[in-house]
Amino acid sequence: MTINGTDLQIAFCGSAGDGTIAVGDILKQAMAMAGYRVIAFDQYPAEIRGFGKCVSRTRVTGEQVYSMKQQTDILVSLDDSHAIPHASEVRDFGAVIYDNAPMSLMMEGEHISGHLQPGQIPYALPIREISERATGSNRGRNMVALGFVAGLYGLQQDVFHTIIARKFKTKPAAVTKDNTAAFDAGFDLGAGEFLFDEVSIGAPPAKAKHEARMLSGNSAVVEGCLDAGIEAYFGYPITPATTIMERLVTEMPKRGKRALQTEDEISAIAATIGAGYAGVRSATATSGPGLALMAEMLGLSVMAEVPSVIFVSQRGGPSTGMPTKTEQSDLNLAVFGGSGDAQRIVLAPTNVEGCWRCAGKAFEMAERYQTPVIVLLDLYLSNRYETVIVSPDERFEASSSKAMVPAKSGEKYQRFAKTDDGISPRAIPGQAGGIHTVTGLEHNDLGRPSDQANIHMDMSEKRHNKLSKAVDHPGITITKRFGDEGDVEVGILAWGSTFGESLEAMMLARDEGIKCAAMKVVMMSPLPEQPISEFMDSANEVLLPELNYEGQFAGIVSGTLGRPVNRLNMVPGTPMRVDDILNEIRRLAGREAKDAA
Amino acid sequence: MTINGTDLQIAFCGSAGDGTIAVGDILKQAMAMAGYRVIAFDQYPAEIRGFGKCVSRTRVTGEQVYSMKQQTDILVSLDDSHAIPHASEVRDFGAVIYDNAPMSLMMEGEHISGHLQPGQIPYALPIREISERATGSNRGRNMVALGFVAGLYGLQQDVFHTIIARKFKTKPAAVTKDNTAAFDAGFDLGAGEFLFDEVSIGAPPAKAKHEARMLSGNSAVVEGCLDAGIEAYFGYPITPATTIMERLVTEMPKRGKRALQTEDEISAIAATIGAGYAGVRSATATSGPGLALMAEMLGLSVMAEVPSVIFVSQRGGPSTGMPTKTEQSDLNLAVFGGSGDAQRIVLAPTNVEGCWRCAGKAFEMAERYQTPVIVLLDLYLSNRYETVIVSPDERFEASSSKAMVPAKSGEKYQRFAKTDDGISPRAIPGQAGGIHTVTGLEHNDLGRPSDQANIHMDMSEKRHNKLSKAVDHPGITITKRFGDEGDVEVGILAWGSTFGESLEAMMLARDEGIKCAAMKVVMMSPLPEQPISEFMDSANEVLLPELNYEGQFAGIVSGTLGRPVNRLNMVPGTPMRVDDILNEIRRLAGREAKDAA
Amino acid sequence: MTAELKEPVYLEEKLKDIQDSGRLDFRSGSLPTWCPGCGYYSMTEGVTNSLNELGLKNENVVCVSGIGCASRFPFFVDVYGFHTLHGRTLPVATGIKTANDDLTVVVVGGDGDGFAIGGGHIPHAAKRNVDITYLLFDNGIYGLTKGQTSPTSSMGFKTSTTPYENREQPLKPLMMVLSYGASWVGQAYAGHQHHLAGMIKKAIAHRGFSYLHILSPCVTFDKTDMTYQNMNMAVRPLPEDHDSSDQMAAMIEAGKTDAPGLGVLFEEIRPTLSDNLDAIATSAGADIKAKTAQAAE
Amino acid sequence: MTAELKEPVYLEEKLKDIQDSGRLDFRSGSLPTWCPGCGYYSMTEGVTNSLNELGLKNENVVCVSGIGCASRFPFFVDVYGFHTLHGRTLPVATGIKTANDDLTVVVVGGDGDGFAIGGGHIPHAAKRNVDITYLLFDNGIYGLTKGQTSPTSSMGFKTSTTPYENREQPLKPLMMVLSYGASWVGQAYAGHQHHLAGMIKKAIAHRGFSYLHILSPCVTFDKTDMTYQNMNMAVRPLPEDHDSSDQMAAMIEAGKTDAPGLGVLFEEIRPTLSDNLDAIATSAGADIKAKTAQAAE
Ligand SMILES: Cc1ncc(C[n+]2csc(CCOP(=O)(O)OP(=O)(O)O)c2C)c(N)n1
Ligand SMILES: Cc1ncc(C[n+]2csc(CCOP(=O)(O)OP(=O)(O)O)c2C)c(N)n1
Ligand code: SF4
Ligand code: SF4
Ligand SMILES: [Mg+2]
Ligand SMILES: [Mg+2]
Repeated sequence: MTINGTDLQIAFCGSAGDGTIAVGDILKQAMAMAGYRVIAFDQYPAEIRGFGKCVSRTRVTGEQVYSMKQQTDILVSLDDSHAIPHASEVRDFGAVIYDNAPMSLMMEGEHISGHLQPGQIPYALPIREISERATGSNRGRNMVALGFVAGLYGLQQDVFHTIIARKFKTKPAAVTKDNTAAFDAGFDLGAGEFLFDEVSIGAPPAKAKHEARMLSGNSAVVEGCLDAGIEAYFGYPITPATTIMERLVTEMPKRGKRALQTEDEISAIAATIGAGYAGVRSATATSGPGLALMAEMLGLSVMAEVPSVIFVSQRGGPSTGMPTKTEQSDLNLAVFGGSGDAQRIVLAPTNVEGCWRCAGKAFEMAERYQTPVIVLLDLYLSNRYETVIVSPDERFEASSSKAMVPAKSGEKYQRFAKTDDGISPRAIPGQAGGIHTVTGLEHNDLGRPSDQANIHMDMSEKRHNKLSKAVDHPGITITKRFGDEGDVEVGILAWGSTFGESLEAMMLARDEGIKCAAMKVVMMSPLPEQPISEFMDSANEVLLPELNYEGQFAGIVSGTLGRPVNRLNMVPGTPMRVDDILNEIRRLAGREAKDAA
Repeated sequence: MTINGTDLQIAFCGSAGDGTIAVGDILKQAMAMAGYRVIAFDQYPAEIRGFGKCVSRTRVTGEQVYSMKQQTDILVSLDDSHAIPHASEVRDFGAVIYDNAPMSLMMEGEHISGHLQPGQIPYALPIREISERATGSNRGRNMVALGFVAGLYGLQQDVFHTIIARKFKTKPAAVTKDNTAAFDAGFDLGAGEFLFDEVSIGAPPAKAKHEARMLSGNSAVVEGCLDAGIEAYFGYPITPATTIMERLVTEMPKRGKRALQTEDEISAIAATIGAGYAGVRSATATSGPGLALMAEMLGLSVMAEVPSVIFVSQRGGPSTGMPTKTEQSDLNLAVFGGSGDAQRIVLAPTNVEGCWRCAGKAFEMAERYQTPVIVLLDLYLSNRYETVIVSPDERFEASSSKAMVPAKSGEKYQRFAKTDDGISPRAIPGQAGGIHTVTGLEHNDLGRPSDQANIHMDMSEKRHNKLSKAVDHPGITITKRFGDEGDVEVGILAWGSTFGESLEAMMLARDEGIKCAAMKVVMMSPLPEQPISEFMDSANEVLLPELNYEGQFAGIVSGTLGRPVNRLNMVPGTPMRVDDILNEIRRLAGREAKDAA
Repeated sequence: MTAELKEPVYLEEKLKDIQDSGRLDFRSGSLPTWCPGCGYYSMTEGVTNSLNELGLKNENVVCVSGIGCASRFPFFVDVYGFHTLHGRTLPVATGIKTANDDLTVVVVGGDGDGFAIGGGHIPHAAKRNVDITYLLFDNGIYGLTKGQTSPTSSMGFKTSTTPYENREQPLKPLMMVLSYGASWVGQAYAGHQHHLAGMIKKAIAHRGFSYLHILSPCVTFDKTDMTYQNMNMAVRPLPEDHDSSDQMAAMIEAGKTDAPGLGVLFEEIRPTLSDNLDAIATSAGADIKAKTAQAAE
Repeated sequence: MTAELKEPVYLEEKLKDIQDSGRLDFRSGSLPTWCPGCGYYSMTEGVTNSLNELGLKNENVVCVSGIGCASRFPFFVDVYGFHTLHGRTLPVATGIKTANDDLTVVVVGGDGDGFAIGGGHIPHAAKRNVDITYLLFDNGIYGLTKGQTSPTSSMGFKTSTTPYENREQPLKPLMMVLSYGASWVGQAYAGHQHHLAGMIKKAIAHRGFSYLHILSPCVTFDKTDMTYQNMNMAVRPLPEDHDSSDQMAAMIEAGKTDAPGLGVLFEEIRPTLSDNLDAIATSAGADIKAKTAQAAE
């Protein structure tokens, strides 16, 4: 993908104890403050004990991008044994920075220096020594390395100082001092080194109109919830969704709102629905196994037409699967999980800003269409950081609930009445003149149980028809086409986090002269049939890449539209490689596939 | 549908207290004993209290049929208020039998006599009076009416005597005597009446080689379980599956087997999987809401490759829905319900014999392919009775488990090894040399947790590939084509109980000169792609009728094959009307639709 | 089967017939569908009277039911209602109460709903001291599904799922709920309607989680064990000197399931879930009082 | 990200390094992955020794775990194992026992696994008297998911999900399990390893449902509440005259959570689930003895 101006991807590798994640964090905060767009994805060890490998990757660009790059520009090793497997990711003329006198004794072959490719530029530095000199301890190694990178590439030293001070402001002053000293020592060293790299750092783009926030997908969900006025949250911890709850239980009470850890996922969704029935915006968050447990309750939310919002961050499945790996294999469960004809709204954001927007819109939609709304993230999206810029004028509707029309005296409230716009009037406990009972049984317009054929047929139609309006919901783009206009050789249909890599691959394919377009689909259910159909009409071949084995979205697209797509499926537990998509595009366009870099 | 020889459908209508169901029961038993094929479907009141309407319908034929007829030949009213709505179902020259002096005072218009169509033949009898004369009480009204039908149509009086005696053998002798007397009084009256009806009763077909059993779908499941050697059953009551458990807890202990009511559906499936892991054939049964609760556990059965068998009898949904109405709307849940790529086997029998066979085969398949197998019935199939004739030579495999190959000493047992036939060797607790741990986490060939990309990719492939072998499983027909061979105007693709009505409609369409074929699909997952594709290739238009709103099987067929089908969906809570299917066939074949009878 | 397509007959219409006949006298617009003589009938009277006497407004009361013969209760009273899923009343009620403290929430359910499928939720509703009232109708059987064994079925009882006899020791709900730390625990009997009505009122009046165990014969599916006849003989008032602030004394009484003691076994006042959530908001810096004042405007 | 594609490093290989280093001494082929100092380590020693002393064959033992830091225990011992789902150990174990009485089934799990998500199953395993041993490691926190509040977290405890402090009253597992009618109930402490090992042995030896509550500090996520330091001060042996056949005496001891009494709180012998299922088969006319004899052939 051709990015105007700056485009630099930096990876720190080490153990948790090395401060790998911390230093990556400072880098992204600083670059965001400097005005760049940042996207970053850290990988943590799966084990409880912190002896596992950490990788912190940050991509700094001049304009908004949708994914990490496949190749690394700068690799920093804080522990060679963890960095070696990543050496091959560094591009030609990319920098590899490592300690020339590592922490522990190592055998021949255990040094990263022996694993570099010709063309990669090694910077073997006395990192530990510099740290000891600057701070009296080796604990500043990570900061020395970060300073070196900043100095070498000419990044803004002052914003780093600001961010370091901010990060350690609750710690004793000496901590800030030592970290700054280590950073500066590294910076001086880097500034004096020769930069072989062809890439230059452009000035940050013109200051955006609105403040950039540095958010992970999960924290964007939290911001979306708060911005939409969430009143009640119920959740049960599960990787990779737990951090949503952890932030909400911290933030909501500050605003006088209520968040509660429940005894399991069934109670979490049940309480969410209970609160929704009582008229407040409520939500829960989980991952695939928890969503499986919620399937019965989702049906109640559908049948009783009570709003609920469910955030689901997908991880490797089936079953307990791979809790700390990413995957897109809970789509079928999200769309079809429930007994009976239990259609619901499913949104899948493609980037961090989308997480914010989908979160807020989920509350609007749940309320307006009186239905469960599932927002489907995945571990990659939940945990990756991006700079998010949203206009403060963009607000979510404070209430989108259909107003109550009190029953005439002596009459019963028609909670499930058929109306012109297909949506029944709600009533909330506490409102006089609106008394009614909702139920999981089929029921008539009053909410009274009925198993008459015509009532069940009409009500089924009502429940489905109202959802079809959601594809026109204001303020959210549910499909969007990128790339070449008109007829193309290959059209890529992509969803969720994989859209980012798809877009990147599409751009590269266009650079190679392939006529190519990509469509992101954000609303997975009900499927926006018309724009997808039109997109498919315009493409010679349609490619649908997704991180699952069965081709779940491909099945839904073909199942709904009755037409075939080319599937690209894999389940590595990591984001899809741009090269894999690119090769598939080439193949479909009749070009020769190339070896992956 | 043209049936050679006998084809008579008799409906009794009344309240539960009228003995409606009892007399229907005697009729079907007697006709089965006489050597006819019988298919029968009773409808009970939904309320606990027995004041609701009962309808007992029985179709008696010379050869195997797959559904009830849409039209009734003989309607017997034991309570006019309940019978009136069914009067229109009676065909020309069909008989309507009712009491000329009913039990309670009635208004003008409340008598069924006022609701008959020209052409229907009324038999207004002094039913109560005859009962009182024959037995001294009005409690024999149902038997008088039954006797009248038998006499009028010349049915075998002696088999009725045998069945009546059998039915009341645990009661005081006077009960049999009175019931027989009432029956005989009715019989004599009927034999003396003039039969306007054009239909004659053929002699029963040549005695079948093997004994006919009169079974409901649920009791056929039970027989299938017992015949397959079920060792452990765990269940939680839910309509319409409860009778499976009620029969198994009665029958299994007689054979020294163990059946247990658990605290909920999650424990039922968990215990089923536990018992499966411990090496015995185990099962559970539920309906849609219970299956929704089992979704997480199904994933464990998939991932840990532990066999489990789940019978699901569908009812109206979503949510609690319509517990006493039939529907086919849990297919998506059965096929897709679970997190991750959790493919499993789903079988859907189309008639009562199929319930028996699918039940037995489910155990074979679960064991052979080390997977959950869901057998999907619906209320209509669960509760309807049919004569089932199976050769006693037809046996289920006693064990189809892949044998263990003990680990060499000092080595670990490779429970999840890749093998030539794609299926790993099992080992059962208690077996020396087979020690291993199974887990819901992704794992390597030893069963040790792993989240390496290549392991997850290989294991996902293994779990899916092994299932594709199930389409060739011996002893079960997973798809079958009926009707015209070669290219046809309309091909009907049908599943579950709706296949019966589809076949009936297909036959009628052929009678009208439409080239037409129908395919029943019994294996819903993995989908038998090749035969379905070929069938679709041979049809100008493909029609897929199913009792759900969303077109769930249509979505799966299109989703898998990437091609469209014509959907016919409705959710009346009752079986699909043959006429509705027939009209759709006509429309697709370019003929004019006709009004439903 | 066109018959299924005819217009629905609403229960209201049927009710008129029956009310005119003078056979029944209920306060809501709908006809209870329980079997004649069922213990559940005592509920309608008891709840409606209590709500009335406590001076509550109809629209400020929510009745939550699960699945079982109690399911339809919300339809028989003129308050807001939520007929939820089998076993899930308490978490739904917790959600309602979390959303709006001002509502009075009454939960009704059976022994299976509560102690089989819903058994995991009771400890947590009790521990959190959610300010709701839980009326549990224990008939020792599954009524709605027509007579299977329940967690409180007695040993030796024959049902459709224990045709050879139930050999499992029944659970003791009162001991369980006491062990969970419920802040109000009482026992009543559907055969003693007047006492029951009083207990329902006390249970609703209690601020916190109140659990009322109601022994309630299923006249249709239990002809041998928990019949009115047997229960009339077995029940007794709690001893006069029973100290309802003493958890262990309550536990001892709760253990006497052969001679169930009717009355308030235990009561204590401690912060409710809402109190705690407000306290948390206050520690987080929110001005809860201001919020309440605003709401009152 | 080709790195993810490299060959797996089996734990066994790592173990060898460590065993050679002499730092650890475990009986199985795999390396426990608990944090150094975690209470869970006491389990490996206690269980393997007990199985050995009870003369059981490895292949006749099944270890069942749910999800939590206990999950991986089955991988660390040389017996059959089933690592099930969060909260579902007991029903899976019930299935295993129903299928094959001859197996010794040991269930391990945490306080969240047992009393939050799995809380509905314990009453029923206890009531049925399934002949299994349930070792519950109570650390008052969710360890595996990195430090959230659990049903036994103490009041005032700050965790990632109660950042302002936990205000819910903790559950009292021992009282609960006693109220369920468990036939063997004991308490031990991971800091008293020798006593714990003896208790594990007794629990396994008991015929019926045995519940052993093990107080087990989480050294990583709890630095303030259930620490070794605090627990060392709090625990005490049960009084010498404690009568373990007296359920109410046990209940009183179980209530003293500030000073947890270590030892056997309660034990009784009554028919197990399998005994009952056999009795049912016998009433149904099956010849169970013949079946057993046949199996023995
Ligand atoms: C998930 C689920 N499982 C099972 C059922 C079927 N079901 C409905 S009510 C009931 C038991 C009712 O027993 P109880 O709670 O004791 O209430 P009762 O009718 O005896 O008052 C069952 C098993 C259901 N509706 N949903
Ligand atoms: C259905 C489901 N929900 C949530 C989780 C996430 N989860 C795994 S372990 C755990 C809690 C562990 O706490 P505890 O049982 O106390 O065990 P500990 O780790 O403290 O020993 C949770 C919430 C899960 N794996 N599955
Ligand atoms: S079945 Fe039993 S509990 Fe249910 S309404 Fe009838 S008598 Fe009452
Ligand atoms: S997180 Fe806590 S419970 Fe888990 S292994 Fe570490 S110390 Fe033990
Ligand atoms: Mg009950
Ligand atoms: Mg814990």
